[in-house]
Order: sequence, then structure tokens, then C-alpha cells
Amino acid sequence: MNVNSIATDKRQLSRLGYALLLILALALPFLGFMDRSKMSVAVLAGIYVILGLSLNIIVGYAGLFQLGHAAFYGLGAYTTAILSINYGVPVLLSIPIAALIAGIAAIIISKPILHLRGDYLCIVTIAFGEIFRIAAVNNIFGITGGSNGLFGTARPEFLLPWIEPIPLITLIAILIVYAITVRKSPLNVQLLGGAAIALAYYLPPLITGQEPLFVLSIVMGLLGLLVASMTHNFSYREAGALWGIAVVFALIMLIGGGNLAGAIDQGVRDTFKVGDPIEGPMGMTFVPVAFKRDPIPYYYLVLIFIIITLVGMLRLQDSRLGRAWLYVREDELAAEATGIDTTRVKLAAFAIGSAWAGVAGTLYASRFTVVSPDSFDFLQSVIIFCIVVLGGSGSIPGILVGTLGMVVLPELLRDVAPTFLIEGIGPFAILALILAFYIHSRRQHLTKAALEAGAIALAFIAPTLLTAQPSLYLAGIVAALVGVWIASELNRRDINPIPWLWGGAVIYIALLTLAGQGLAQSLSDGIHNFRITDWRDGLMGAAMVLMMILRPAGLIPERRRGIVFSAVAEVGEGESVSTPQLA
Amino acid sequence: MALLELQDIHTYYGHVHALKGISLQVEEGQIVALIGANGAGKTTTLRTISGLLRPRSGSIIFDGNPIHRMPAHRIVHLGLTHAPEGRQVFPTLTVQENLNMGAYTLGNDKEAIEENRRRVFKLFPRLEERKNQLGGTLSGGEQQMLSIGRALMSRPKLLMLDEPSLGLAPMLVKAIFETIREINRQGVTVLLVEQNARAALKLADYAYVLETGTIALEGPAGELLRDERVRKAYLGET
Amino acid sequence: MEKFLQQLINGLTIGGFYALVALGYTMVYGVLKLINFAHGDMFMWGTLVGWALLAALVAPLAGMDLVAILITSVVVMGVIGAVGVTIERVAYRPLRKAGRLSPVISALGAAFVLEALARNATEARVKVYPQNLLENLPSIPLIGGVSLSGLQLLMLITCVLLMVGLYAFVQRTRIGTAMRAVSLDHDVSRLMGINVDQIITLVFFIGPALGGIGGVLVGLYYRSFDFTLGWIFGLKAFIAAILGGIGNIPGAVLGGFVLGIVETMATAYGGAGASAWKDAIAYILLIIILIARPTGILGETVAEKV
Amino acid sequence: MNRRVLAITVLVVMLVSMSVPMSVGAQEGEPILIGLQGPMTGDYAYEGQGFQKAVQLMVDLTNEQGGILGRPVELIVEDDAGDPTQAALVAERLVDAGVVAVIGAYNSTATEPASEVYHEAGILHITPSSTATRLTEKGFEQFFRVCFLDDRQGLFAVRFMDEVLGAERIGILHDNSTYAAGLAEWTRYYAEEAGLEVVFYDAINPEDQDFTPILTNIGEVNPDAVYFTGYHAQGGLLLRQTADLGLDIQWIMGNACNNPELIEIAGVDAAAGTFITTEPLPQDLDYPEAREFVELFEETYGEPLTSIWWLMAAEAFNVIRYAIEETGSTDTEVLADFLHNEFHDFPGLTGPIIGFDEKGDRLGTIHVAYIIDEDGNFVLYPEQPAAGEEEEAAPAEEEEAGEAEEAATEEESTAEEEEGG
Repeated sequence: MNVNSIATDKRQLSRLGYALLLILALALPFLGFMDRSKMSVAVLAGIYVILGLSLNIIVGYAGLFQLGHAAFYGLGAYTTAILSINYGVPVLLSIPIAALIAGIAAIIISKPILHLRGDYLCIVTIAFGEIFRIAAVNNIFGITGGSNGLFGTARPEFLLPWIEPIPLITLIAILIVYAITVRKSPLNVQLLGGAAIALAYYLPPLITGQEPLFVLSIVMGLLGLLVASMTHNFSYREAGALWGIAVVFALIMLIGGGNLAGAIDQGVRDTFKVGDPIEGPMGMTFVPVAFKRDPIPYYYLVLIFIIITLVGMLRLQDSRLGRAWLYVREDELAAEATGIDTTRVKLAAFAIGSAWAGVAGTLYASRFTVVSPDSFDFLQSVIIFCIVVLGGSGSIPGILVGTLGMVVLPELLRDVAPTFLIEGIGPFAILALILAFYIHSRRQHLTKAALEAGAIALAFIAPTLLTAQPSLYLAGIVAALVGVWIASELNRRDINPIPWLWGGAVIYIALLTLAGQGLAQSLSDGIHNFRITDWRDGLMGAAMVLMMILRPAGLIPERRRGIVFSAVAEVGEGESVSTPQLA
Repeated sequence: MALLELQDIHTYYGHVHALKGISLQVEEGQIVALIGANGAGKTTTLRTISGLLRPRSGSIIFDGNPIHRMPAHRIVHLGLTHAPEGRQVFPTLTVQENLNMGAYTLGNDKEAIEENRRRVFKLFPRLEERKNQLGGTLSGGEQQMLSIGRALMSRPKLLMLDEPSLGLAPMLVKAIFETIREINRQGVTVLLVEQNARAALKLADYAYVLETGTIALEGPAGELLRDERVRKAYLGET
Repeated sequence: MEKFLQQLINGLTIGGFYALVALGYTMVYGVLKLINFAHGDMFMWGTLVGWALLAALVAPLAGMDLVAILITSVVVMGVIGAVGVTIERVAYRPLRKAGRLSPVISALGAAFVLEALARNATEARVKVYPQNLLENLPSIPLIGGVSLSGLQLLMLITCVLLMVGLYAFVQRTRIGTAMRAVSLDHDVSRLMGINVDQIITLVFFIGPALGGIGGVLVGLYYRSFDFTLGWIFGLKAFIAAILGGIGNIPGAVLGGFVLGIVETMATAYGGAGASAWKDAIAYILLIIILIARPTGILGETVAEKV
Repeated sequence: MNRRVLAITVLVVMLVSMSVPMSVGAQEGEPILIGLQGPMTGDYAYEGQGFQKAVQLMVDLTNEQGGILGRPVELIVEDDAGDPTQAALVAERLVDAGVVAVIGAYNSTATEPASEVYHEAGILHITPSSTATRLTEKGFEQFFRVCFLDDRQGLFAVRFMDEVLGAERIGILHDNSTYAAGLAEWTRYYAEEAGLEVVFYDAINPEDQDFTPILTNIGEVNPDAVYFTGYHAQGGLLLRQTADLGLDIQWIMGNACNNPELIEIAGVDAAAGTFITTEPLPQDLDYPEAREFVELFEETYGEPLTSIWWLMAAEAFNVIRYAIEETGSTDTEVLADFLHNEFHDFPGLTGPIIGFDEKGDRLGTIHVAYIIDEDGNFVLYPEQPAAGEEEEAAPAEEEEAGEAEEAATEEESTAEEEEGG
């Protein structure tokens, strides 16, 4: 067993993909269709991404069951709420405390049970999650507020040192980075470019006396840096371009700067609660700034944490500990044989994952200001678990997709009129999914698969087309699923399913065309009385079953990180590959 | 027509191509041995025949029936049993219950079961002494006896044995091989997988040598025993 | 003493219900090494179907309560057994070789589906069993003022009879032995000519059918239920199965009674607030057992690999 | 490669199928939008759906009569499932939809985060059923409630046990929900003040089916009366199992047990003789508006109006309607100012609304005691505790209660928040 044969992880999304995603994420609040409520959903989804990533350490990396993750998430949230409400600790400061408490709790709880078989571990984590919830409901130690939970967690607040030194420091930082970026160019070119950035940066606020313009200036400084760094050979031409930009910018600012400054100032005051300045040491002034209800600052706060989490996870994945997790996940006995302290490695996964869930809990508490036991019950644990597993255990893009499916989609489905969903676009989406999965699973014989799929599609669409009763799509969905099932059963038995499928489709169509009217009416009534929120859990459950049957490894499974303990592990049977050769 | 015939069998474990075109025949009344090193595909061959693994291509004909697509439990009904490697008796079932499971295909035919049991107890008197003990509490040799006895309970036409000598003391190995000969004499065809090539070749009528999923050599056992290459690679001679 | 005896009876009754449901868990776990999370919800469906049937039968069979209950029980066994078999076919069988995570997710998914169906069928409301069923069963006076109500006795007898029957089936019959064989090793069982899929189907019939009966009994005893019943009861029953040693039929029964009695006694003698902590007590008991004796009270000490 | 294509296909299909319908829901004319937020699904779905039925009926009636200020009224319903996270999200949705006022949410846990959203957005917000003290103590001038704080019910229950039943040793049982625990705490506070001896005080686990252990314990202590403050599902089981165990316990139950299902679950024989402290039942309200509405409700939906909270939700709508009509404005500040200062003696469905205090709490109280008779009906108990002082000096009483409230809060930290329903 060659442990060094582990290939490095091939990132599933290329760097470009990540970059595009980041740009999209940064720009999201400015997209036209994003209103406050959708931004709120985005914030919530962001928190779940962090949760999914944290659980991924435990489930995806170390391969351990954890169906009580919500307890650690809740522990973090309650810690923050209690510290904030009772002791006035600013929420951002409580992040390390929340992480620490969740992490320590994870160590205490998981240490005695880590040696248990997978499914026992699973049930113990469920039990722990329930104990947490019951303790919270019972107002343990009189600090959890019972089943209503705790009200009034503070929003994030921070002191903004708002005076000259800050722009100055920012400028210096930008210039240093700039100097490093263009360090191969002649000194005079460097100086010229730097002066351009400084000009674009400082001139407008200096001339107009409008300090808020520094916000725009930071953008300009970064833009200048980008221009400078884009070229390998930074020359007079690029420096000239910088000057051009700087001058144009300065001119625009001089003309419209006053209004712009006002708008920026207003924007900041609308979004944040800006307190009275506090005099600090060394002549500095601090402006207390607190979040308001507005989701956008939260969005960026959560985004920052997602990025921190992602970077941390990618680093962990490639670290010694990350490799140790991999071995433990793939083959615990073999890992132990190579000298890995498996208990400690697993404990580390539990502790790190849980601590990070605690951080997500802090973000939750400060966003929603209320923590209550119901928000951290078993269903939450399942949702987080599904985010990890449905997307593909161990896979980071999988978590993003999982969050979309488990958190974002249900929220967006609120908007969907059931009639439209079921009679309009929904059926085709479902049919497309069925056929895509179907053809995918029969890749070897594309023509045959297409013929079979065609019959299924016909059974799906034809009755509606013939009778002009959209509600018959519902019967069509059933027909399509039955068709897929029949096809797979017949294929398994080496019977050619094509005549059966087509025959069945034709009979079905004939029957529905004859008797479709009445059925269509009752189905239609059913659809109109259908309340999608009633069925959310059920649909979620059906999706879970379906997904597992069709893609047991998840939607975007982690590409095997190249660990093959040689064929032996799979062939088993005690046979090894060392073969004496016949002469 | 041979009792068992494999034609160009290919079997995969996931992406691992384990059997790369195995063809072999077992004539009625014979003892046929499959020998080869660890990982050559001996066990895989047996598991493919008995239906635990499904070959990706090729055909297996047993007693005139194609069985390569048949589920394992139906193959047993045709009279082909397989005593798996490593004495896999049911540890928490008693000896008697283990044997009854061997006769599962006979249904509720009490008489036939009783008769088969008597035959097995005759072959392995030790089992009768311990018939109410749990399978897991038997010694290694006894478990091997139980495993073979269990496979005989359905009165098979062909018995496949996987490494019956594995991990047994030399004395016991000898006794087991004696019994196999006795079983064969009673009219049961035997397909034997063995690492102990010498003993297997001595016992068998015909033998196949497997190497990395293909048949490298075949011939009457006596001839193989004298074959230079076999002696070098498998009999530890130089 | 009187109080203790009364509490013991209370504990035994609830323990009997746990035991009935635990049997299904333990059988499925035995043959598939799968925690059938949908089992608790199948049990709840037993209560639900039983409720619907009884409501329909009470009027035509007025005065013949026992007949109505008997018919209901048989039908519920069939229906819930069929549900179990269907769930196995749809949600578990395709995943037999898919690793450990996938069946867990699938099982949870199936549980959610069952629960959502029940919630919508009952409009998320408490449903009440028909009034005055089995009203005139005599109660049996024991020492002191303590008495065992007729209903309690009926429940206990039914539970015990079903369990003894199941145990005899598994221990004495050919199919039962085959079940035990399958739980030990699928491949070797196949080599014996056992149709493993059929045995699994059978297990997925018997377990839920027993759970369904348990559901009817719970409905009769408590007279009301709602769709959330399945999850809590299921979890408790699973704990009972682990307590007794999962995969072990007498163990599941013992575990059920132990859990019922421990819960009851903890509530009775645990002082104020203990009742609200009852579930937590069960979970803590589970964790202690798993740390101290992972194979449960009656579990064999055969080491099982991770 | 193929997998990625597949995954992307799936994603695109998902996105397409969810992005298209966003534009649905165009408006006609210029209706006044009223939001209703409540648990349409989840554990409290029954109550939430009742809210919707009751308020929708009121809206329809209003529109039949020509709307408010000649403008039609449109009700926008959002489901928060009783969950604070969802409550905040749906509140944002209602704000985005441009509602004038919001009715909801059901439980205090959901109302709290929603009230912050409405406060910042400047939208009139009335809860029909959230009774947590804290909600009105944040100084949100546009937040009101039409229900009563639960200290009043606790006081009433104690008076009833003391004056009417003549109990000396009482037991109190709750179910650990904040509402029930809070009511239990208040009851204990007033009981001790009144000199009653609380010989049993404990909680049940509402997820249980079997309460025989704790009932056996109560039987041992044998109090003169036991007050259960939890919900009707458990209340019914308690009564049933009391009878099954052959115990003789005089039960009194709080307003969350004011539901015919209690009797169904318990069985008439087991339920008979139980007292319920509650706001008056719709049919016992001596207000024509109430009776008319209750009848209309039954006529429209084919089911009786069983929960007082549904009536409270309709009440909240009437208050909003009245305020808009009186002021001729849909401006939140104007409406809030009107409700605080000029809104008096409104003929409400749940009794006359004397007014709102400066915190937004409803003034006065209306609790009465019912008994379940041999036929399984809730009947107004002929004897009620001397009520006089309470109704005469309601505002003063309110202040007094406020002080008592503070005292109790200091003593019992668990009594901080209470929840309705």
C-alpha cells in the first residue's frame, strides 16, 4: 500500500470558475432582481454554506457520521446571544468564544464515542442534538430562555477610526503593493505610476473637502493597482494610462463630487447606524458603526466568512491533517497501520468542524437577533447533512449546489404559484431531469437509451397534448417514473424494454385520452388546493431518496482524491497482486 | 458434454479487470483443481461460477443450463454448491442449524434432509458430537468440516471448495483431502481451489493453473505435477 | 410501595410499545445493517390507518369492539407491511452497494415523505380514536389500591404474544433460520440457495407489520395521536433496540421494557422537572450504554469491524 | 466531463423553473395591501390557517362593503411556520410587497424578529396572539397587540381557585413552552400572594403520549385543584389518563385548552367537571358583531370557529380598518398615533377594546371560567370570582399589574416571556 500515491486534489471548479463565482457573489446585491427579501435569503444561504463547509470537515473529509451538527451551530448562537444580552459583549468579539465553546463541547462529547461503528455514531449524534434541544427548551441553568429562546441579540458593531490616517495608511498600502507588482520596471516609471495612483486617490477629497469620496478613492486606488499589475512589462505607456485615468477621474469628481459625496454619506447612514464620534488616543477619532436590519452588510460579512472558511478548508485539505483524514476515511485500519493516531485525527475533525459551526451560529444570532431551540432541531441537522451529502460528500462545489437545493430553492418556491409550477414549467423540468438521469445511466447504448427515453417522454406529454388538459402532466410524471422503473427492471433481466415501453405508452395514452377528462378535472382541483409549503418536507424527502438512487455519490461528487490502496483493497479475498511468473 | 463449462469469462471488480477470459471444463465424476498464486483469480472464478459475481461477458454452462446470468440462490437449486474460503460458517447458528441451511433448497422434505444429515455425520463424526454447539465455537478444522458438510447437505452434483486447507494443521489437511476423495468417490464432482498446489495436484484428475486472471496452463494433474515450470513456480522447487 | 407498583405497571405498558416498534428496527438492522429511519413513521402510519379503519368500522360493527379491532389489526398489518416492502424496493434496494451514507439519507428521505403525507392527511391536527371502545374491560385489582386496567393488560398480552410468536418463528422455522443466516452473511446465505432478496422483503414486511400493530395499540391506548408521533417513538424504540443489543430479538424486547421502566421511574422519583427531561434521560442512557457496552445488554460480544 | 454537463443542465433547469414565475402577481387598481404572517405549516399550522380563514373572511366582507376608503383590500399571506428564521424572511417579503399593515405572527418567537423588520420599515404591526412581555417593551411605537398579557389569566385562575373552589393546596403543571411556563409562574406568584399553598409544581414533555408517571405522582400529593397551563392535546391526554388511573384530581386548565378537541381526546366522561379559564368563547360573547361573525365563519368554511386567536386575528384586522377609515390615511405614523391616543371603546369581536396603552398593549381583561358539562359542552360556570375592581379601574389595574409583573420578573427569571395560543 503506497501511501505516497495520493494525487493532489484536482479542483472541481478551476480557478477561473472560483473567480467568476466570487465576482458574481460580490456583485449579487447590485443585480436588478435582488430585493431585500432575496438578499435576506442570500444571507441565510451564506450561513448554511458555512455550516455545510464545517460539516464537510467531519463527514466529507474524515468520513464520520454527524447528524447533530445543529447542536453545535446552536451552541455558538446561544453563546453569542447570552454574552450579548447579559454581558453586552459585542457579537463580533464573541466569535472566538462561540467557536471555542462549540469546539470544546465537541471534544468532550465525541471523545468517548468516536470509536463506535458508523451508524452508532450517527445515532449518538442525533441523541446529542436532541439533548441540546431539550436542555434549551428546559431553560437549563436559567440561561436559555426556554422554548421561546432569547430575544435581542445585538447586531454587529465596530469602531471605525475615521480620520486622515486611515486614508493615508490605505494609500501607503496600495502603493507598497503597487511597488512590489511593478518592481521589475525602471524606478522612474514606478514613481510616475505611483504618483498617478496617489493623485487619483487624494486629489478629489482634498480639493472638494468631501471625506466620503475616499470610499470611491479606494476603488480608484485598487483599479490603478489592477492596471499596473495586468502587464508584465510596466512602462511609460501604462504609467501614462494611469495618469489619464487619474486626471479624468479627478475632473469628474471636481464637477460632481459634492453630490456624490452626499450620496455616499447618505448611503452609509441608511445602511449603518452611525454613532457620535469618540475621541481616542493620539488624536484619533472613532466612529461607532453598527449594522442595521439591512441585509447587504450582513451579506458581505457572511461572504467574508465564507471566503475565510474556503481558504482554510483548502489549506486543511492539503495539510498533514487533511491527508490523515483521507486515510482514515478510506481505510481506518490501514491508516492506523501507517502510524496515524486515528482517534486524535477524528477528534480534530469533530472539534474543528463543530467550532466552525459555532461561528456560523454567531452569525445567525446577530442576523436574526432571536435564538430559539426550534432553530437548531433535528430537521436543521438533517438539512445541513443533506447539503453536504446531496451535493457530494467532500466536494466544495457540491456544498454550494446543496445549499441552493436545500435552502434557496424552498424559499424561492414560495413565489411559485402551484398551478403554474405543476401545469407550466414544472413538468418539463421534471421530465428533463428524468430523461437526463436516464440517458446518463445508460450511457453505453445511446440509441437504445434514446428510444426508451422517447417512449417515456411520449407517455408524459401525449395525453396532455391530445386532451389539452395541462393537469394530466401530473399523471404523466407518474407514467414517466413507472416507465423508468420498468425499463430498468427489464434491462436488468436482459429483456429488450423498447417494445414494452412503446406499447405501454400507447395504451396509457389511449386510456387517458378516453378517460382523461374526469381525471384531469380532479387533478386540477387538487392542484388548485395545493399549498407547496405543506409539502416542502415531503418534497425534500422525495428528492433525497431520488437523488440517492440516481446518484449515490451526490450531485457533484468529489473526484476521488486518487487514493487507491491498490486493487487489493477492492478485490479483497485475501489475494494479493504479487504473482510468481511462469518461466 | 462436460458438467461445467466456462467460455471466455471476463469479470470485473469495479474497474479492476479480474478475470480476463477464463475457459475451463469440469467433467462429471472428476476432481478438478484450480491452482495459482494469491490474486491470480481463483476465488474470483469460483464466485463467478456460483453467481456471487456476474461476468461481464462469456458463458457458463452447468449441466446443460446457462447459469452466467442466474442469481446465486437459483444455481444452488441446480446442484452446484460452493463452500467458500475461510470456513465461513454461521457463527451464531448451531451446527445443526448450519447444516439445515445447507439443505435449504430441499424445502421441508424432512426425510431427504435427515438422510443427507446422516451421510454428512458419517463423513464427519465430529460434527454429530457437536451438533448443538454454535458454529463460531468450533475449532478451525471442525469449522472446515462444517463448511464442507453444509455444502453437501443439498446433495450437489458439483461441489466447489475454496482453499479447504487454509490455516489448518498438516495432520488435518491430510484428513480433509482424504474426505474430499471420499466425497468424490460417492459420486460428487469436485472443483477445488488450492494454494497448496502439490496436495491439490496429487488429489485431482485434471488441473488448471491461473495467473493474473488468465489460464496459463492446463492438463491432467499428473502431467502438471511433473511440469518443469509448475514445479519451479508453485511447488517451491528450483 | 403502591406507588412503585403503579409506576412499574405504567413503565411496563409504555415499554411494551417501545418493544414492538424496536423489533422492526432490530430485524432490519440485523439483515441490512441499516438504521431504518422510516420505521417510526411506518408505525405512525399504523396508528393513522387504524384510526381511519376503526372510524369506519365502529358503526357497522357496533357492540363488537373486539371484532372491529381484530379486523383493523389484520388490515393494518397488511397495509403497513406492504408499505415497508415498497419502501425497501424503492428507497433501499437500489442502494444496497452504495456505501454507508447513501442509505441513511435515503431512509431519512423516506421518513420525511411518510411524515409529510401523514401531516397533510391529518391536516396537522390531533386525531382521536373512536370513543368508548373496549370500555367495559374489567380492571384487575392488585395489592393496595393499585390496579391493572383491562386495556393495559390487553396491551401487554398482545405485545408479549406477538414477540413470543416472532421469536419462535425466527428460532424454530426454516425461513426464520434463513433470516438469521442472512443477517450473518449475505453471500454465504446465497450459496446455501437462500433467496436473500426475498428474505429481506419478508423482513421488511414483518417489521413494519408489527410496528403497524403497535401503532393501532398505541392509538387504542392513548386514544389520540398526531403525525409527529412516529419520530419520537421511533427514536425511542431504536434506543431500546440498541439497549438490548441491536439485531437481537429478545434484546429488543428487553430494551423496550428497560427503557419504559427507566423513563417512568426517572419521572416518578426524579423530582420536579424530571418529566420534561424524560427524553433526554433516554438519550443519556443510550450514550452511557454505548460507551460502556456497545453491543447492548444481550448483544453478543462478537467484535464487529468498523 | 459528462457529469459536469449533467450537473449544469440540472442547475439551469432548476434556475429556469424557479426564476420565471417571479414576475407573476401583477396588481390591479390601487388596493390597500394588508399582510398576514403566521404558521400555515408546522406545529401551529392549525392556528395559522385559522388566522387566514378568519382574516380573509373579514377582508371579503370589507370588500363587499366597498373596501376601505373606497379602495379594495388585498390580503397577502405569508407562512413563517412559527420559526423565527422564517419569520424574519417573510417579514422582509411583506415589506417588499408594500403592505400598509401586518397582522401576526402567532407565537412570540416569530413575532419578535418580524417586529424588528416592520419597525425599521415603518409598518403598522399588530399581533393577535403573542403575549411575551418583552415585545411591547422595546418602544416600537407602531407595534400593538389585541391579546392580553398572561399575568391577568394567572391572577384570574388563582382567584377562581381561591374564591370559587375554596382550594387551599393547589398544584400547577405546565408543558415547558414559554407560554405555559410563564402562565404557570404567574399563577404561582399570585397563588403565594393569595396565601394558597402550591404543593405540586412541575412540567410535562409535550412530545410525550404517556403521562401516567407524573399523574401518579400528583395523585400521591393529592392537591385540592391542579391548574394545567399547557395545550389541549396534552390536556386531553391528562384527563383521559387521570380517569384510566382511577385518580380523583380536580383539573383547571388554561386558555390553550379552550378547544373542543380536548373533550374528544379525553372522552366526555373523563373531561366532565374540568374547569377552563379563558377569554369568553365566541358564542358567549354578548356582542352582535361577534355572533354574526362566528355564524358567518361556520357558514363559509363549514367548520366552527374554535380558537379565540382566530377571532383575535380578525379583531386585529378590524382595528386596522377602523384606524384607516377614521384617519383617512395609510401613513403608519398617523395610524399609530391614532391607536395610541384616540382609539377608545371600540366594539370589538372579543369584547370592547378600551384602548391601547403607550406600549401598545390592549387595556382591560375579559377572562372567565368555563366548566365541561356531562354532555361534553363548555358551559359558562355560574360562579365567577368577584370581578368588580378589575373592570372599573382597568387602566389603573394595568399599572398595578405592571408593577407586580416587574416584581415577579425579578423573582422568577423564567417568567420573562410569555407566549399566546
